[in-house]
Amino acid sequence: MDLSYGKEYEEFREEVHAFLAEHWPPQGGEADLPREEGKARFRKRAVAAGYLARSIPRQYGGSEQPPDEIRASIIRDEFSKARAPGDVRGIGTMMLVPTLLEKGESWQKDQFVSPTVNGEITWCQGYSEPGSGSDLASLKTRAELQGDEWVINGQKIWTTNAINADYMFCLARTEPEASKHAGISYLLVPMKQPGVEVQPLRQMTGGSDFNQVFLTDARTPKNWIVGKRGEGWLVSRATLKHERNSIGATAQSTAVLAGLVALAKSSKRGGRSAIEDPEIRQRLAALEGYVRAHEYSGYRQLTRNSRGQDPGILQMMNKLVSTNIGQEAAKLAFDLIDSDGLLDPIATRQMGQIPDASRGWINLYMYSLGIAVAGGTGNIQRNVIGERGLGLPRDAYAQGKAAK
Amino acid sequence: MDLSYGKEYEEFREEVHAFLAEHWPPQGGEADLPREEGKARFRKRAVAAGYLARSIPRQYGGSEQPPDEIRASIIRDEFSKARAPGDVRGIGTMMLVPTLLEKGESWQKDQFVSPTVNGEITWCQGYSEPGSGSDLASLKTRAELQGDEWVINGQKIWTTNAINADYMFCLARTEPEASKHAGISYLLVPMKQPGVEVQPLRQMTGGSDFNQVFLTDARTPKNWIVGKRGEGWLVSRATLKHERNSIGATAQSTAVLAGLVALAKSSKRGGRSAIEDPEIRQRLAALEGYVRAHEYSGYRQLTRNSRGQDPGILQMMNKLVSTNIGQEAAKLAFDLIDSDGLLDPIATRQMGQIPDASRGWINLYMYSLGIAVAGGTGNIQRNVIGERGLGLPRDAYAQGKAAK
Amino acid sequence: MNFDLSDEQRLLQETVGQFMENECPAPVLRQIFEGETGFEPTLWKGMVELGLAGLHLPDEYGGAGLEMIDLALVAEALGTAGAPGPFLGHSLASLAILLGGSDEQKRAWLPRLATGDAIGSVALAEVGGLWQPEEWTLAAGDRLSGTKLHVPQASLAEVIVVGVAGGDLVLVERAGDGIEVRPIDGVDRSRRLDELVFQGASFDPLPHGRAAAPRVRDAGLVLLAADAFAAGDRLVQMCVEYAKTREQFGVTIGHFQALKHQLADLAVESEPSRALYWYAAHAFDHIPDEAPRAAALAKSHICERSMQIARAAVEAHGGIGFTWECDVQIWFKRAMFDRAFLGTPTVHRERVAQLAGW
Amino acid sequence: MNFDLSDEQRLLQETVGQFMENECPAPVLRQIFEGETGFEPTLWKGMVELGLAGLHLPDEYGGAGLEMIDLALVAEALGTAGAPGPFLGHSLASLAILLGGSDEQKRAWLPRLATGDAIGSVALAEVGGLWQPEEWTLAAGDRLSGTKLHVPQASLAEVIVVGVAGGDLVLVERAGDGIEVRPIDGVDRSRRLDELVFQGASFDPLPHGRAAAPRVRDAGLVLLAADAFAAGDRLVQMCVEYAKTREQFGVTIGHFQALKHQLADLAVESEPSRALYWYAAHAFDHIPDEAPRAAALAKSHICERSMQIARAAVEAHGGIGFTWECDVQIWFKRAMFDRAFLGTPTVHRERVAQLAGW
Repeated sequence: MDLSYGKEYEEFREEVHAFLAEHWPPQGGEADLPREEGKARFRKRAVAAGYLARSIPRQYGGSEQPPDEIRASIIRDEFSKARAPGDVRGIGTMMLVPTLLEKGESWQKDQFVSPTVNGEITWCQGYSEPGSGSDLASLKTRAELQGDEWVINGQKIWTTNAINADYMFCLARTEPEASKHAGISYLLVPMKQPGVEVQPLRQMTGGSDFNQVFLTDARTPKNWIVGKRGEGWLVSRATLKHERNSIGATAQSTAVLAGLVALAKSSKRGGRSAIEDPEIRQRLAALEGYVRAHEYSGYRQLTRNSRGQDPGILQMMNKLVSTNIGQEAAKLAFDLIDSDGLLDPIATRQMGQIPDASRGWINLYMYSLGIAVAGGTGNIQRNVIGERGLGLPRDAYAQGKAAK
Repeated sequence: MDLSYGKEYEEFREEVHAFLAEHWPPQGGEADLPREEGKARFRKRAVAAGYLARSIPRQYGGSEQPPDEIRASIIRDEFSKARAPGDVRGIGTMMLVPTLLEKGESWQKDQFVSPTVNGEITWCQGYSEPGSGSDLASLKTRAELQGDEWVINGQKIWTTNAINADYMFCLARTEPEASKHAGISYLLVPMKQPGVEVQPLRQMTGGSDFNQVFLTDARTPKNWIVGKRGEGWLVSRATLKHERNSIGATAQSTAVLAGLVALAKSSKRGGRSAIEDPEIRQRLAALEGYVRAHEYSGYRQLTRNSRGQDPGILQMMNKLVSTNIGQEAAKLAFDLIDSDGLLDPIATRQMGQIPDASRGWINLYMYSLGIAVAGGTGNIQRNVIGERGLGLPRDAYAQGKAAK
Repeated sequence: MNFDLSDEQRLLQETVGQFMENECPAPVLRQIFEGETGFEPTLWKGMVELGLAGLHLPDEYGGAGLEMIDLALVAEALGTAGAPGPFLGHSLASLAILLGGSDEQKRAWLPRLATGDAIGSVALAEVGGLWQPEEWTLAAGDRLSGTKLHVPQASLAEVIVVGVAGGDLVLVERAGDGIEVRPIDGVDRSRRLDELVFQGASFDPLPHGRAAAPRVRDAGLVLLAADAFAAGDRLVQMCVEYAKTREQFGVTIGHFQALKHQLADLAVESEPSRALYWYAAHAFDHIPDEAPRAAALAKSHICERSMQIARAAVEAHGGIGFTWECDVQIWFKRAMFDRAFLGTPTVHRERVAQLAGW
Repeated sequence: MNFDLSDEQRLLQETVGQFMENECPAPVLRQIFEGETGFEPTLWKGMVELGLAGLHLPDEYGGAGLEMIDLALVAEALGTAGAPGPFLGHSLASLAILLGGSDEQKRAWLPRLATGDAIGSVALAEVGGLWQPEEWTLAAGDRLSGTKLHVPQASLAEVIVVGVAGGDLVLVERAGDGIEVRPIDGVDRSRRLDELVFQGASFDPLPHGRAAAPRVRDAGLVLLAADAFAAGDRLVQMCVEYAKTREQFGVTIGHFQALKHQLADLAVESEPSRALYWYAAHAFDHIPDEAPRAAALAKSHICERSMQIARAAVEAHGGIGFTWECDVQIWFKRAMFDRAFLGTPTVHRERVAQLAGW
């Protein structure tokens, strides 16, 4: 075991550091370029240097680097320290691009990958529907082939970024006669068209981080389908897998713990500082046990992934562990803010941002529930762990037995 | 609302008190009678006075009183204060007698009720089997009619009092072709015969409060069956209902709380008395919330039952609430005894007896789990509450769908 | 031994429940919840006509002369409906004047409060979560100067009972000089809160205020416990209804054992605690020795349970439970109000311990 | 960055696991568990031949010169097997002499301990749950008089390291005068405990005992955490196996979603904490600043989790899980031992807070 990054990686860190020192913020003449232009040029250089778009083939504007999670994390560290523009975040790069690279036709990769990676076009995801959250099989949105266009009707929900997105990758039922998963296809749909109406969805916090998307005779070309007709469910699995990992990141948990300790130090309980209260101390230490176990398990996964080994059941647990920690932290914070629990939460909080005041903690108190929903509810996670992880038999319902 | 018993009942209490003053302990010449003889005579008088065997018809040696839970509880109070012999406890009076009175033939009532009520014969229960705990449908013990005798083969488990019992009331499969519940009958079986072997079952505490009973060509007369052939499952339901209530009693919970407070006062934590530790105070007060809610809900049920009204869902919760409280109490005690958690538990503890030393609390710590098992596991309780109480649909498995 | 509701008490709860169902169904409640003031005069008028404004006041002052248990039962019925408006502050204000006021003060205010002609409220909290009489620091010299927080619907109130240093109570008229009302951005939009800033405001002491203050606090704890119970109970019902209608994998999700057991556990957290607030309310009038501790126990236990149920209810509704449109949020936020108002469960569990001499 | 086991470390764990499977399968373990002494000489001899008695001792003393992580990995492998015997006390005793002893003492004892020629143990606890060096009160004048509790398998030990007032350590030979060994009726019959009563016993001070004591304590916390992890992990596996074989309503109970989710939650309580003891063991040798807190965190967290898993495991096995015959009880009781030995989770959570300067 060696928790230092090791000589090779320390050198790499210096290399990245030097690159940033030279190129960000833009130097000389470029310093006066419009911000976006400066960013774009920097990105090109960073890609050329192999720091960005590492998993993307060169032909699609990537730097096509061998997978190395440690280098990736070093790059993230250094870029964020230097406030340099990193890989374009968002569901497009996180979920669509990997899917296209795995299952897309070459013209689709040509047309969509590079502009998505460079942030020239943005995407939203159309999986969930009011009638079906976890249960894609009960998907209702229909797509009919009319001439050489798909005509799509239905409703999507929990769609983040739908307002700004240029395109949506979504699941629609294209084979009405086929039952359950078999009838679903994976379509790419332009958002800026009359048939697409976006309606913000308000959370209990008062903010609107999600949307509903109403599709009324929305249209998309016949060949904007990823994978074959009826294979949409399979195509989407890969993507879902990505989502699980990304949400399971442990950084959030450690940050929340630090925020809680600060809150406990600044809060009063029974006339003294809350951090001196034995019950609070016990609860903080108990929470830290979960947080460190989660953090160090992240090291384990990082190590195995960086060697191309399967981290096993641990990886299936990330989401649930993060959710559990988030909920415990939220409850503890809620107790610490005491009477401020009467106040309205701030409406929206940047994902991952740690609250610095009572109303921010109340937002977290509510969001710690919302998060449990975002990537599939806890019960779905438990099914995955129980069935794939522990090898327990699948539930009869999921097999459709009870339905028969 | 009126939490006092009211004039009528206070008078009744005095009446009972006076009766006891006169008759227990045995006076005058009777004082010299052998203890059992004295007890027997006292019981006869108490029954005649309408204090014992209240729910039993006169013809079967009971006092046939109108149901009145309040009078019943007053009688229990006064009798235990006076250390007078009360109603014979045990599974025979608690479960068999009600069943016989409801479903038995008159000759069966004549033969069994009175001696059971008077404690002349004792019973054990043969429901659970190694292969089937909560799931009576998968019962394996078979009973075959040979001439005018049932010949019984199989194995029973969790049988309390099997060693002393004269008879066992048990469930056995008499209609092999009939499926599930349909094939089961309710039989009365003499324990003192070659075909019946009793083997004590040791708990993790080291004690043996349960037994296994091996039935090898055990025999019982053809007409020692309660209800019709194949109706055994129905017959047994009534009895199970009784068990639920009896275990759900709230007295145990309040007693445990008192014991915990005493333990906290006598225990040390962080150099001071544990009762001064804010975390312990919080946990004790939180536990008391559950305990009092349980206790006062008992008053609600008492009131409704005493008026012949249905207490509804509350009654289905008694068992689960008691179990939850028992487990929370056990955990708190376990934390309070600190390093004494290294010690072996006392092997057996009289049911309901509150521990007065560390090794007693460890026994409770283990038993609080055993109890969850005794009257059907928590999950069965949850099914009852969810389905009968909240009106949620029955589980497909229980309906045997998945099995098909 | 009778620990159940009388027919009159059942009728009272049904009447209030029926009234709210007719006058304040979900859509109406939402309008008020999302509206400017959180107050709907005609609705309040109707509640007053039902006698809810003076339920616990003696007949001589135009009240119904009922007990705390009756007031608590009404609080539950209103809580089930998510009733908006000044009921809580109003009830505590009139109780404070009844218990602490001079004959003159009673004659002056109680009849008008009983008829809803005037609305009352209470100003108890101070900065730092100080709610208990022994914690109050606002000095009452010949004038009042200082701040009180979390005053229920102060902007509507004509008379406000204010807790002052020494655990005493005084009356102020909101319209008086040197009193500023600043709205607080509270989470429960069905029960709005204001901050009161006194700058040399005149006041009228309650002669028996010191004795009345803890009683008013205990009454508040009972009413909050009743409301919190209602919130939890209502949320469990919403979850059960949802589980019976929402389908997944071709069956209603109520078929799934995991969810079924979660809902059973929620019901077990909720139903038994009904008896806890009943007992506390009953003790308030009939078992004085136990009343303060019973009130603290009911408030801390039930508010903790209801908050826990509220969180589970969001999850049991899937994504929808997290939205503004879903009614779960209304009772979730009422549970938040009940939990924090007059002190969090932690505070009152510690009081439970102290009052037991632990 | 490498936070995974080396091939050598995997081999080490597998070798120990395989050895225990062969030499101490369930039936054998039961015999020892239910037997008089809880000790099986040939089994211990085998463990010694594997080098487990001196794994962490330098070669010069006949040890393998490995690190705390390796010792902890062995502790996990032994815990998985429910290994009976003196491993814990023996390892801590030799570590104490290594860290606190004079060259002479090391030369005198370490080779014999490494070869298992002598068995060692540690006497740390005092009445009232006093385990920490700063809590020890046993006075070490020119003679020892007083009592030490919960000494692992003292009856087998030739040399015992005793914690004395001032957080210091001394050596005593069990056979010496003025030392009485009284067996304690402990819950974990695979690791028996004794009480040591000193009446004017002679002792041999460890010159660097004061510095060694906290290190020995931290090492103990790591080894207990590793053993507790193994208990939880083993119990989860037992529950899963049971759920795959036991049938109800015509299907294996693993089909029932409620149980499936309970088992998933148990796995989530168990598996991530493996990294917590790895880190604490790694820190013991490589991150001295973090070592004490990491050890306290691992011990408190993992022992709490494993106890919770143990309780759930009894329920997941239905009635059978409560019986003496079911193996659940063996690891249930080992979890109890790990939790209480060297101080309960509560104690070490408080230390975690103190060491963070909270």
